[in-house]
Amino acid sequence: MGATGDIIFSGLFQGSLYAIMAVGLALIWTTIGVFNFAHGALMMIGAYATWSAVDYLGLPLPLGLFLGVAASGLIGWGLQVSLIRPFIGRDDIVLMVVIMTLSAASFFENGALELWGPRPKQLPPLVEGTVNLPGLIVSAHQLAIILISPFILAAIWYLLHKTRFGLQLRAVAQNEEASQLVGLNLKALYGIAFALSAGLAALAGIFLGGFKFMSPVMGSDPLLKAMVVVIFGGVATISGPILAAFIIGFIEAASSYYFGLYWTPAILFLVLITTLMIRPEGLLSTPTRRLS
Amino acid sequence: DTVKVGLLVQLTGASSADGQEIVRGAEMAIEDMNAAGGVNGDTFELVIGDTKDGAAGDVALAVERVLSDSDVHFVLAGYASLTGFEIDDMREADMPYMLAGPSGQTAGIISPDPDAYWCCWSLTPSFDAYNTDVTLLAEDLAAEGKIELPNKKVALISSDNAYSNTIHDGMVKQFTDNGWDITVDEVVPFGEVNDWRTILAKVRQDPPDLVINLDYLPANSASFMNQFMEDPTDSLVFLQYAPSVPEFVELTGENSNGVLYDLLGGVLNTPKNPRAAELNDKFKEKYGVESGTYGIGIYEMLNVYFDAVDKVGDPTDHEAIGKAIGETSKQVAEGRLEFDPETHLAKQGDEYFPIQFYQIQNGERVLIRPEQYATGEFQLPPFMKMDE
Amino acid sequence: MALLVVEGVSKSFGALKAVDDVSFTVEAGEIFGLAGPNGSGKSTLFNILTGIPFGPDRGRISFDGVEIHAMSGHRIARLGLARSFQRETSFESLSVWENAVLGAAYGHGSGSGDDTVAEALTFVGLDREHWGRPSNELSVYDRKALMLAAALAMQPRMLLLDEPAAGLTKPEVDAFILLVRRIAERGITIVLTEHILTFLMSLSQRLLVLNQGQILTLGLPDEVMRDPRVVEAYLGSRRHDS
Amino acid sequence: MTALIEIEGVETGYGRVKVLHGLSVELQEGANIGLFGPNGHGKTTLLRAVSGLLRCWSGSIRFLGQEIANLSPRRIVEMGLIHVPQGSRLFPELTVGETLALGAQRKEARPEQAKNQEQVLAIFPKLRERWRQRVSTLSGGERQMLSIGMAMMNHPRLLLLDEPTLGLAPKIKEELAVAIHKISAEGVPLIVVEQDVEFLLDLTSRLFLVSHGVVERSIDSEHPLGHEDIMQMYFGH
Amino acid sequence: MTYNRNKWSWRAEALALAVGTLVLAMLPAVFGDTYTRHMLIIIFIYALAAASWDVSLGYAGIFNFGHMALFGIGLYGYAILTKQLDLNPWLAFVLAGGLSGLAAVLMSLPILRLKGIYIVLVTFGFSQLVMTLIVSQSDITGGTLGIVRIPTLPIAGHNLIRDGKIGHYYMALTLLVLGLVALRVFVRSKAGLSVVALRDNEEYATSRGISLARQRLLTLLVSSLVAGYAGAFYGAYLRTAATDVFGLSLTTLILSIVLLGGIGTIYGSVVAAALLVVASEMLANLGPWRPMLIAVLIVVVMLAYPGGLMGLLRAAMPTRRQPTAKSGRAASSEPVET
Ligand SMILES: Nc1ncnc2c1ncn2[C@@H]1O[C@H](COP(=O)(O)OP(=O)(O)OP(=O)(O)O)[C@@H](O)[C@H]1O
Ligand SMILES: Nc1ncnc2c1ncn2[C@@H]1O[C@H](COP(=O)(O)OP(=O)(O)OP(=O)(O)O)[C@@H](O)[C@H]1O
Ligand SMILES: [Mg+2]
Ligand SMILES: [Mg+2]
Repeated sequence: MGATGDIIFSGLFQGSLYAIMAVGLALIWTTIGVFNFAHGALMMIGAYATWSAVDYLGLPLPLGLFLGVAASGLIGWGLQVSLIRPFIGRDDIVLMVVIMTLSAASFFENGALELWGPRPKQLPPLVEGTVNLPGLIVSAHQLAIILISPFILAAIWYLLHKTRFGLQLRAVAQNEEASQLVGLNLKALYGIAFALSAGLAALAGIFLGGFKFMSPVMGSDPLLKAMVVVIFGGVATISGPILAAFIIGFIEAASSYYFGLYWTPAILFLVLITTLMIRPEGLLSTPTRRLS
Repeated sequence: DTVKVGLLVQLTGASSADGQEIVRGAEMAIEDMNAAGGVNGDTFELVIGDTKDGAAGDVALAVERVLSDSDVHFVLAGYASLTGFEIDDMREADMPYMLAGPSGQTAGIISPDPDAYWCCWSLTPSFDAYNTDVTLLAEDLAAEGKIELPNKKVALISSDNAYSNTIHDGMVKQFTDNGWDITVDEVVPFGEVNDWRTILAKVRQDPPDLVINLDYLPANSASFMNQFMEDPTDSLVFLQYAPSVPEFVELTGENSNGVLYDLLGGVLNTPKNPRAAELNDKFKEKYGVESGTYGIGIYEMLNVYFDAVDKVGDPTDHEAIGKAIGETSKQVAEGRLEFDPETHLAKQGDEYFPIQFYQIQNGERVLIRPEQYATGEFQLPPFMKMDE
Repeated sequence: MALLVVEGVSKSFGALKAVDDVSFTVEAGEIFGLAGPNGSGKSTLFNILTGIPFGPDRGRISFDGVEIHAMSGHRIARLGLARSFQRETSFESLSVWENAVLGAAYGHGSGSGDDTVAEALTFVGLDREHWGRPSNELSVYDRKALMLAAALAMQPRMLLLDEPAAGLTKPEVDAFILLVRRIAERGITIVLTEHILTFLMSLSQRLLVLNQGQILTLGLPDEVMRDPRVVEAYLGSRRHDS
Repeated sequence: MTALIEIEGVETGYGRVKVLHGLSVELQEGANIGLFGPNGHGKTTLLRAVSGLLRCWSGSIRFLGQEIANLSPRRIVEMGLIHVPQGSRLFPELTVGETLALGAQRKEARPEQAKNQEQVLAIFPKLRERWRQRVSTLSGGERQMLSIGMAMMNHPRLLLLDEPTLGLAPKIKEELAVAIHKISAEGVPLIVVEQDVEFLLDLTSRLFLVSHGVVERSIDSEHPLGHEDIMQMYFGH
Repeated sequence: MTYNRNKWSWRAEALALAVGTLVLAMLPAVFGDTYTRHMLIIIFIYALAAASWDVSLGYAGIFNFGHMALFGIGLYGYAILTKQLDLNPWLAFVLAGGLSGLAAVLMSLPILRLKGIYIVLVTFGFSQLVMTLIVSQSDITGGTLGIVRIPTLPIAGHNLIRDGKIGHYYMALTLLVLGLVALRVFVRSKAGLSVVALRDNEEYATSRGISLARQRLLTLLVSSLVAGYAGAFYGAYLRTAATDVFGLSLTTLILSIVLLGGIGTIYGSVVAAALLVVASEMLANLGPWRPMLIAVLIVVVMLAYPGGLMGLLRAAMPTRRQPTAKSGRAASSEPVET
């Protein structure tokens, strides 16, 4: 047993974390068709806002968590209105949004540096202590994340694919004019998509902040990871990135055990590139070609 | 007159916590000196050269900016660039420069022609002791009967950066020479490590006598310790540098009890070296937080410079100032400061800058080596047990 | 020998057989019409013939004696098989001139000079004052004309036109008929589809009708249009002989 | 009989270029009208202004007695005025089924969703076959059917159709004409823009020739026009 | 013939470029201090790195996130060839650019079939692999220690060290002008048009006989050569090579320059590099406020002029019409209150 248990647990844990980080990013990609480079900064804001509530104001963690998610969601909404909306419908929106959100990320990270200072901080874990699993002792916080994540992911999937609201969300950015003509509320839909995505980012940030140090740049590495997950998973659906998150989590866990963490990024990218060579349109997307 | 002093420092990005401390240390030194009337009537002013993220282009820009001010007569830095290339810029500009960057790079640049580098001096001593002394400490403790080394196995984890790499290579040699068995030899990529579990699984598979993690990033180090404590092995744990960062204990709580770390060129905070406590208190009083290595280090660098100005008389005589710095012999917060004429590094050794071993005991950092400065005794970590 | 020989080509999307075992030949110099209900596989057939964006699943295609069914799209184009797309298409960020110049630069007559381009543009009625305009500012008719000019600049042997007249007004349709005729007179073989019957009927010398991916019938246009199966599947009960 | 929609002196355009120069049209309850004319003379522009996609610079548009010029498209849709745009790409990544479901967006359309869907599929059985296919892979004609079907899902009180027969095969065109007749017979009036004048004459009671951004002429369908007349109109200027 | 979209004839452009070069060549007379000259040299290098990226990203629409690795390969190529192999610096310089081109060919092989966003993953992975390789081969590359004291590019009879940076200034200027000319010639050529055509509509371009794979390869090759030479010069000038060129912050900076300058303009990169470097230096002592203000600056410019700084310049010169980059159909509808 021993190592196998560790690899599985680590794969599950990293997969859950990546999935939560990536799903928010994927939500924006599948709806508006852009990458939000401020996603990592929103993670950071969520974590810091919660820290302020918990450590500074002395509120209980659940309340702090709610406030953090809400704060981040609000900022996400604002980001959408001010920086994304003006470019919707343009051909070059993808690149425009890259620069707008990169700038926003820089603004938030340095704003946080100014506001909260550079000293590392930490959030309390969701659950204190450790849990004895058969053959394995794990932290309760990590276990909690593994157990909570499926519910969050399932809820998002349900929302997007089984509700009318999700249908509207998926439709709205594909053709803005047609959306208007069917009577959709563009402002609200874009706003909600962004707020939801930012809220998920905040949640990921709070999960992270519970087991490692927080700093104003804590979101930049996870952002890259999340982007890799989203692209690899295929950009058409939300279930692609979720699957990809767990695949990548397990590849990392296994390869860091068998080949060492040092070679893990290289192995990961080799696997991803090979997969893309075989399936050029991502893991889960339909392989047929069509005229654009 | 007002003499300007240039400070190369990262104000934004991942290292900005150090940056803030460095700026504070420099400000404190200059305020103190100016309040005392300056040196021979000269007062001092700080010019900050923000090296942003520390990328070469940004460092070069900051260097040029600082050098372009003709009133700047001295430049200092905690660490400016990854490679230390700015030392050559300083040499070409005939600018006295003190730094506390990684010693290998500094010595590598200076030692081929030390005399040509009269400008540049490093407060960081040679890191050689980092390579060897952990092994020696463990064997020493065993000899004293404070721990047992039943299998002489060590698990060595390093991070892929210049600092950790050098120490890693040195340690591998030392442990092998002394007949140790290296059961785990892992290098992690430099940057955030999300989960140490699989690496710890390897450690746990064959519990060693000693676990070493050279990843100096406090966030990584702390989560390593927390995850280690989920299911600790009966091993001595040594972590490089990170436990010296003020927040480390606060953030790992009880999990850090028993952890060992060492410092070279760190503040030697012991009753035998009262200056350290004095500066520590002063810093804490002024800024409300403790200083790590860099705040006080920068403070002392500036004082070395002030002494040199005092000795030379003319702050614009750069060569004389540079040489005067090189002749420093003085008790500072880190120990006794003298420079090695071959490498321009601070001399290392028990009578100069000693290698200091600390153990965290009940949330306090206790200096356990060298004996003559020790503030306490080594204690068996709570997660270890002695047989019998 | 026929210029284009199609033998038993098929293309499926999942369970749907969009083109199902289709064989026919097109002679050099003829205008060959393709008709069929919506979704009967006409555009798919064009796609297969030109390799853009995919070739056939099965079957053989030879163009001027060269087997092309496994060739990549740009190579087929360079052999002299040019196509247009169902919706008017242009390189929107390029000018009219640049749109056409690309055909000359990379097409069949690869390397042919600016004269060819100027001639092609004038031929379709885009005169000099249009050449510097961004192509996305053109009217629908002019855009369709530009698509033709760019194809002509390639100096193709054969032109595949997918619903070239859709969206045009009556007089424009008539003008377009003349234009296509004049192209055919230059010795370029033409294969076209169109739902505007005036257009289809007045141009096609032979007509192939597809239904659900299969050939329903092939023959002279007037005969084909009287075929009850064609009326049933394609024309509907009322008369469309206007 | 009251006017369902009155368009009066509408001026609008793109950027600084004016396209409509004070265009007026009205549609009586229970009647259909058709617009035709040369390409690029403002028919599509008019429909866009009516459905709120384009700002009116001046003039008024009253629908069901209420001023709707410069209301948001969403509010105009909610009132039941549904616009089927010319050659729409629709929603490339949605399936046919999803697109129709999305079409039932108005409050009044929701309860009727199942019924309307049956009606749409009866007119365009092809859509049922392509139910799970993504819109981007539909043939040109199938997309056009879906576009109209989607509008019908929204339970319209007035339909604006911009070149509905574009790319449709003759038989479908005919079936569409029958279907549209049925729709309007059930009380949904139409404004149709079309190049195929026979098709228009078949559907509508009044035709308007739009040219240079104004209504140049109106034709009563009781006096059908011959091919010659129409050609003359196009070339008249 | 000049029926191109920007009505900017060869002759007019050459003239403008010559005038621009002349102005830049005279700057050292105005700015005697080494700080300003250094700033200008850095601006030129960044501008080249960005302008070459503009070719693959802006014109060809290839989401190439490995561009700075190509720059880094030029840098490390030069460093290793001069330091480890003791090659003549000029020879090493020439070879270093070639190495970058070679790397671009390697990188482009897996992406020839890929579309849009998937290219990000492969190119980003490529840059990570290059970095891992450089770090792991520390005997040759210095690993994480980097390489210092790289030889400069010597000019016979001229001492580059204490010349007030005048030698390096003119070298950088020459490189900038040559690089810009090369890039402009490429994008204005028929090959350049075909690349834009592929971006606009891949299928239509294929139907006109244009090969996606070949043109992609060509684009990346041209773009990487210029980037590689910029990187090699960066090494020769700063005399240090470190892995930070593969880091996110330099990539972000250069990407900001490309976009702020206006994609698909080439020259925009020069203007944007100048603006960003100068602004960043002017705000240098503000700590975190510096990046915050820069972010605000970028956002404001892009919101007001989505065409970037070149868009702004063009707006200032009303006679010149919209240019190269996808102009978008933004003007097509004026959204009413929704
Ligand atoms: N990529 C694809 N995936 C799935 N189905 C497809 C794809 N491309 C086309 N089809 C289907 O194949 C059938 C044939 O399509 P095609 O475009 O060839 O029709 P067509 O004869 O050109 O029709 P139209 O006259 O309406 O343009 C259609 O039912 C269409 O939905
Ligand atoms: N998005 C736009 N931007 C600028 N001008 C436009 C735009 N759309 C249309 N125009 C111009 O407005 C005028 C009227 O166009 P409109 O589309 O209303 O014509 P139409 O009568 O519907 O023609 P068609 O029969 O081709 O559909 C044309 O000259 C056209 O060039
Ligand atoms: Mg078709
Ligand atoms: Mg129209």
